[in-house]
Amino acid sequence: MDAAGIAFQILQSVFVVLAAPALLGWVNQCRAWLQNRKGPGILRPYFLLWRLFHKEAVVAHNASALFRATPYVLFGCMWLAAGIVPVLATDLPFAFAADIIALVGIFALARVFISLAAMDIGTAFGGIGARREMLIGFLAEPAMLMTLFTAAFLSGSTALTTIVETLAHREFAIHPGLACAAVAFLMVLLAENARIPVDNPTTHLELTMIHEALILEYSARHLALVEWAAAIKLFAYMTIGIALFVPWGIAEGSDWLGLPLAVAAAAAKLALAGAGLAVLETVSAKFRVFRAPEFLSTAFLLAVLGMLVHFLTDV
Amino acid sequence: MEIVWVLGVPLLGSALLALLGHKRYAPEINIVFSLATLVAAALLVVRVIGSGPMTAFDEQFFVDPFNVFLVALTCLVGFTTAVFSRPYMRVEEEHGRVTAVRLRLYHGAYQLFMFTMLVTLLTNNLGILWVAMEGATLSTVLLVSLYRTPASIEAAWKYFILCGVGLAQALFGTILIYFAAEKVLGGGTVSLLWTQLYEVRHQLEPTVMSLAFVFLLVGYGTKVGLVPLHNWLPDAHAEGPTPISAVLSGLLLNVALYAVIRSKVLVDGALGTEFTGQLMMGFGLLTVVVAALFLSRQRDIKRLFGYSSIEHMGIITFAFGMGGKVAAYAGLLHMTVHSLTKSGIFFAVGHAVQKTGTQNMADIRGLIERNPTIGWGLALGSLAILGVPPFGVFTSEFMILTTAMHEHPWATPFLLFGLAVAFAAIFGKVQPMVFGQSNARRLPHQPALLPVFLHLLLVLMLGLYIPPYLDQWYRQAAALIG
Amino acid sequence: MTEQWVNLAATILLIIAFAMLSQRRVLSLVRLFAWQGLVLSVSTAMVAYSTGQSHLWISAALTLGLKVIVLPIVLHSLIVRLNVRWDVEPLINVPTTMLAGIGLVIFAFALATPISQLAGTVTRSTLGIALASVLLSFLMMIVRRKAVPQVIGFLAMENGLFFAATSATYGMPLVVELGIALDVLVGTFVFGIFFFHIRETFDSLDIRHMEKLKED
Amino acid sequence: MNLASFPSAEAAVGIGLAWLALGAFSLLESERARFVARGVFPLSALVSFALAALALRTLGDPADTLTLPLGLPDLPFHVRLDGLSAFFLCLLGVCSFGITLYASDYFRSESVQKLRLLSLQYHWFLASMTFVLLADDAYMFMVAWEAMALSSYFLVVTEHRQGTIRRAAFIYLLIAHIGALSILLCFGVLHEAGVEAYSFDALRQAQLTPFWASVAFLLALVGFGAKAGMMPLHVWLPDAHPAAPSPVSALMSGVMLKTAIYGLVRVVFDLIGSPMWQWGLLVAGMGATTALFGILYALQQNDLKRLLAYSSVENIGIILVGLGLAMIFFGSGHPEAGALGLIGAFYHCLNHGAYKSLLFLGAGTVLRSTGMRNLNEMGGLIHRMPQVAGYFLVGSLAISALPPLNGFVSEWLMLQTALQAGQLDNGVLRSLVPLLAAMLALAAALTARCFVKAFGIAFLGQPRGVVSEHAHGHGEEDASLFERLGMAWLAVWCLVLGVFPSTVVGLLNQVSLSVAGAGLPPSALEAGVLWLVPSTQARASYGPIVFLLVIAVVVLITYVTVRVCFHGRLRRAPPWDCGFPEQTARMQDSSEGFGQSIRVIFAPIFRIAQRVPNPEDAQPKFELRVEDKHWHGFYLPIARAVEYLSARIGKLQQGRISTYLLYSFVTLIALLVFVR
Repeated sequence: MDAAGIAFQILQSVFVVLAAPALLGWVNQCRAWLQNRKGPGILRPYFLLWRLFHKEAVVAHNASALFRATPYVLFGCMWLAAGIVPVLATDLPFAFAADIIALVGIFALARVFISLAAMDIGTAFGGIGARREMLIGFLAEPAMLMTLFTAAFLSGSTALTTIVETLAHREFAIHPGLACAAVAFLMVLLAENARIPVDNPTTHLELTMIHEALILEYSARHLALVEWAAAIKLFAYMTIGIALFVPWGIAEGSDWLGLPLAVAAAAAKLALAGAGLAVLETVSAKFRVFRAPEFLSTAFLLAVLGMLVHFLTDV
Repeated sequence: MEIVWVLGVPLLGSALLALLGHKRYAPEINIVFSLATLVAAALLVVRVIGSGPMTAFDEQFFVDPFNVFLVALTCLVGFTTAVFSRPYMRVEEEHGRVTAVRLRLYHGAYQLFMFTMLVTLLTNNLGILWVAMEGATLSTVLLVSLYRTPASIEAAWKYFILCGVGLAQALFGTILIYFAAEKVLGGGTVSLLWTQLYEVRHQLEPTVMSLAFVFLLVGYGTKVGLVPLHNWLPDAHAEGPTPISAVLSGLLLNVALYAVIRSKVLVDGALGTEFTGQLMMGFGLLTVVVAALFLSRQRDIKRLFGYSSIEHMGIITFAFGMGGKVAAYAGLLHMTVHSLTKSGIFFAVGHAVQKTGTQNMADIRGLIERNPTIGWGLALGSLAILGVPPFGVFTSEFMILTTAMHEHPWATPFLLFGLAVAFAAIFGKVQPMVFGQSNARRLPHQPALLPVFLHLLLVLMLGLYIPPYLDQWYRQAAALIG
Repeated sequence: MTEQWVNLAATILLIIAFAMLSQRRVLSLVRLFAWQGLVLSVSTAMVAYSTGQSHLWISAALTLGLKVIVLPIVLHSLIVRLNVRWDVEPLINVPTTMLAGIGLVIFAFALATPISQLAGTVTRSTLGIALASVLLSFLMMIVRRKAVPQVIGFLAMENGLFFAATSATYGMPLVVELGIALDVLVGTFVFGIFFFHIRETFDSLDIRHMEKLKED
Repeated sequence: MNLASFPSAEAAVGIGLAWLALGAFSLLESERARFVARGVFPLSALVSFALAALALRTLGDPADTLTLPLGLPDLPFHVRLDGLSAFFLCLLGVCSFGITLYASDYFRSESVQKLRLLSLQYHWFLASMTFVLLADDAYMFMVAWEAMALSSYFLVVTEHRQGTIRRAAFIYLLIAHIGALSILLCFGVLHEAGVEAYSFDALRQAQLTPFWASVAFLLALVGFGAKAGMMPLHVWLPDAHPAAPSPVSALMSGVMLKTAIYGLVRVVFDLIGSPMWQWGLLVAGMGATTALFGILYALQQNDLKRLLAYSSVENIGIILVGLGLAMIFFGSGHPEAGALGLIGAFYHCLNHGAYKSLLFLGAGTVLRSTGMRNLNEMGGLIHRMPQVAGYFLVGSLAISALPPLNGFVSEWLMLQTALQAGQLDNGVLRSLVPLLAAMLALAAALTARCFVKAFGIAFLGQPRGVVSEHAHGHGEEDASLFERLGMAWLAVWCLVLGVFPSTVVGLLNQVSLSVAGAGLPPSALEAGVLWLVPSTQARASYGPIVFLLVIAVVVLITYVTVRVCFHGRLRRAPPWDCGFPEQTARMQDSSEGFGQSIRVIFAPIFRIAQRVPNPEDAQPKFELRVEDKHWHGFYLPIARAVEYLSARIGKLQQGRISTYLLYSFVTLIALLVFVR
């Protein structure tokens, strides 16, 4: 761990946190375009956050400390997650603190906190939201883990940086195991980030919403942090996907010269992924809530299959 | 000399109590005589420990480690039962279940029973052994029907007929042994002396001896309570007075088994095969399994523990059947702890029944609330008899099971089944009696719980520590049998 | 010479055993029992005479006193006092019982033959008969449904055993014989007491009244 | 003090005796309940502390043995304190310290009579667990083992007036006893001959064919599995653990179950010596099923303590998966990976001890203070008892395997073990092992859901029911001082075990070395205190300290930034009602509701009796009963078969004397025929 490494680490973390809302904006913009709307612009999320931070927070009478602490915890978790996923470079000293398993753990921690916070007020919707969120979570989490395991088996390591390095140096070949895993990962990504077809990020219809039900009681700065964390989460997921399945172009080591190229590559890949997400969301319709487990168990199955296929083909 | 005391005291007591048994102080006399017998037995034990096996009266009586420990056990349980019976029978008298005249019979026969059992244990003559065993039946049969209820008369009748017929078979077996011995030792008394027979056991005719063993096993086995010869046992235990149930279970069965084992040693010598062992293992396993299955159907508390005795006799028979030093040691130990525990349980049961006025287990509830000592006695006693450590029953079951696993693994599933079913059956019935809402009442006489806890304490001790002299006894006896 | 007489006695014993098995009347049973005792006593005396075993004389006298005189009288008076003279229907009909009895005799003979070869006594061939009469008495106890015949069966079984002892071994040692006799005597008295108790409690000596203690 | 000559075995035995003495002492004290609660229990806590310290100190030392002047004639009680015992003793000491402190407050309002007995049984329970862990011969082990079952049985049946509790206790003791018999037979297989040969040293020497070794293993698995709560032998656990007073539930779940794990490890790795991978597969498979079923059932529970008990079943499953993985790897010749699995299993034992005790204690205070154990009556307790809520939250997060708390570490270690599957040569194994990892992950995610339910419904939201007037609390609503101390101790352990895993793993590595003769590769141990590394840092590492620091710093920065750059204004208002103003507390999601989706997805494994009211019902009432299928599918058929058999056998004894004579006659004839 050297100074350059730490500098890189901090740089990347800050970059991710700052860039995350832009990605969200980009996805929304793409979606608007696809739906023949004008779209609010990429920077809209920043504006929203800014406005929320300025508002006066309104909290229910019986909210406990947990309720108020959760947005910060959430934000911290996501920041950490963003800090350990190799986006720009693979030499990240913090990455040793958390491998893929810990990464899944971080997401789980965030999920548990937001679910608890949702139940804190004691309204009917909070409870429903928490229960649905945990329903998604209990299947998405292992599916995610299995996806990552396929990569881990491939590279013989669970450290993301090592995985990425190994995969980036690999000859390009269609890897059936990895392909399964990629599909599974995509499904998990959709579910975990409250995207269509599992959830609709723009709805407030009580019977179908998940994410929005969870955060119904939040306002102002709390809401801002939660939303920002959600944006980072989406960003992190996308970068994980990129790192696992299309790792090429990332800067290895603390390579300052490679940095601009890495930034460019990352931006391009993210833009593409965001657009893809928008397309996906446009062409598909939302499932009913109780179909979500089927969707996710398919993901889980695919991930496990991917792992098994890996063992059958890569002896 | 001590033998005279051991045998004379109860005989004298019997005669005296036959005259004075109805008096107010008869229970105390009973206790005194039992205590005196115990003291005499203790002296005998000291003597045997000091100078080894001995014979007396022209070899008619014989003391070795095997029977002396049973004598000590018999006298001890006889004494504690006498202590227990004092308040118990007083309460029965006050409830009008027995009259003073019958108490005379009770006390006289009690001492007579002790006498016959001690004769059975101490005699060297297989013929006398048979006579004394029959005497033990005769002296207890009228005790079983002491209450003169239809059920008790039926039980006593069955006891009498079944054991009588059984013992007739044993007599035929004894005749056959005599027949075989006659050719080796010549006729006369000498041919029935166990010590003499033991010396020449290898020369005895195998065909006759194996036939003899069948008759003896069926005969004495009836008294032991081996399935399917056991049918008298639960009835007699349930319908007689509780002190009698205690001595039947605790002592009589042991003594009958003692007779079987004495014969087994001779027959083994003659045959030189594992025939007797296999027979006993088979009977033992059958007994354990069937008794366990019977256990789960019981409603009467004393019947329940009667069946439990059958089950334990099965275990002991199996142990002796396996043979070998460890198994025989375990069998002897099991005899000891079973008779201590089971008689202790019957004491507790006796008080519980008096307190609640019923033997039906469904009507006995929550002893621990109103009568903590009885409740704890019953609970701990049942756990002990079920082979839960640290009580001594576990010690012997430990040795028996591990030896069985090592030498006869095929038998262990049966044992396991028997023990598990017995546990479920007994504890499932005892627990609601001990715990829960109470329905017991107060009694005019303080229960004598000292015997219960004395027995449990002894059994607990045997589970954790076997004193060296006792160990020596067991070892010598096991060497003799195994 | 003695051997033939003893064999004759044995045969009579076997016939008596069969007769008891088939006899329906209680008093006749008691009479048969007395006859059985007499034959036993006579055969014991013959053995005693031929072998010179002095204690067998005592045995013979004991048998005569106890089993020919005392027990039949006691039984007779009990029957009279309890007024249970009526006929006894066995549980299984007589022909079946007889067939089973014949089977038992064959079995007993088969069992006893190898042992008889070993015996050095003049009476050895009777061991099979002794065993057969023991088993026949056993069978009789099984098929009787009244208390008194059952007890007579029990006593007859004792007789069979006694005969086995004499025939196979020239009798057990005297001490043992005395002890056995004492037991039989006391046993009979106890039975007597029981008859009264049963009668008092159940108004009958039918042992079918005593089938209450069972698993249900 | 000279390390080598320190009589550690003597000291450990002394600690066991001290507990026995404390128990006996409280029986003597018949007057002042307060004295027992305030005097005996804190003393006992000190004893626990001493035990923990002693065990920790001797963890790496060579085995210390001792022979006691008790036991069978040729087999005096052998005592041995080696790495494995020391580790589990440490677990016992650590957990019981907190629990006993807690108990001294929890029990103090009991009547003297009850408290005396409770204290006796409680301390004898502790002592018997100590002796189980110290025993070095089959006999002492069995005695201590059953004494443990017995003392805990009496503790369970404390509230004996309730029929359900009596039934629970009975089934508990029955299964414990059958399990003990199975263990006994396992020793029977292992021992050679003679009484002397029951010492563990002799059992180690036994030369067994693979068949008999497998028999021994299976018997041990059944025996210890029954105690640990392995499916399908777990049925007693969810009934018995909640029935006991809460500190006892904590001890049983937190510590007693681990003695079964100890036993299994002792027999498989130490006495039998060389595990076969097939056994490992069986154990891991049973473990994975147990874990999954356990947590799925836990999710369906409404009784908080019952939920915790089912969760214990799940955790035992996870530990078994770890053990199974270890056996697979040891059995196929990869001791380093095997050691990792073993360490993971041990770590999970420790973790479960800490957080499950904590959770039971939290549930205990709720029960004591409000009289409630049904989740559907609770709600909003965080306002009434913030302290308990805080501790319960720590426990919930820890058990949900969330970083940076301890549950995550062991989960991580086991997943890392599963990831070593690539080393295996056997193709089937190689694809099965990752499946185990998948099951583990699924179980962990379900646990999170389960504890969100437990914590959320109990502590958050609004009160659902009326607080019982008869709650046997003593005035204080929240946890009292000693209760707090006890819970704080355990909570601190949850954190410490989570944050300093490499130190713990270093210690556990010594345990693994002592019991299985293999440890982690040196590269794993050189990584330093910051990093937890299973083999090399390039392969995998986890740095909870960094992790925690980063999150803390980020949260702090965010908080400060938000406050400095913007403002901290806050307004309290009624919750948003979505335009429907008549919301009541009953409209909150219920416990059943939270389990609903799981119930639907996994419907086949539950036995569900549900009554949904008609629209026309005047008094609509929703009823739902979810039962364990094992009871109906496994135990009842056995019970019925036994009943049927015994009914058949019962016909033998139909009261007629002629028949009895016939039996005797037939027996005689049959034997005579047989002899000929």
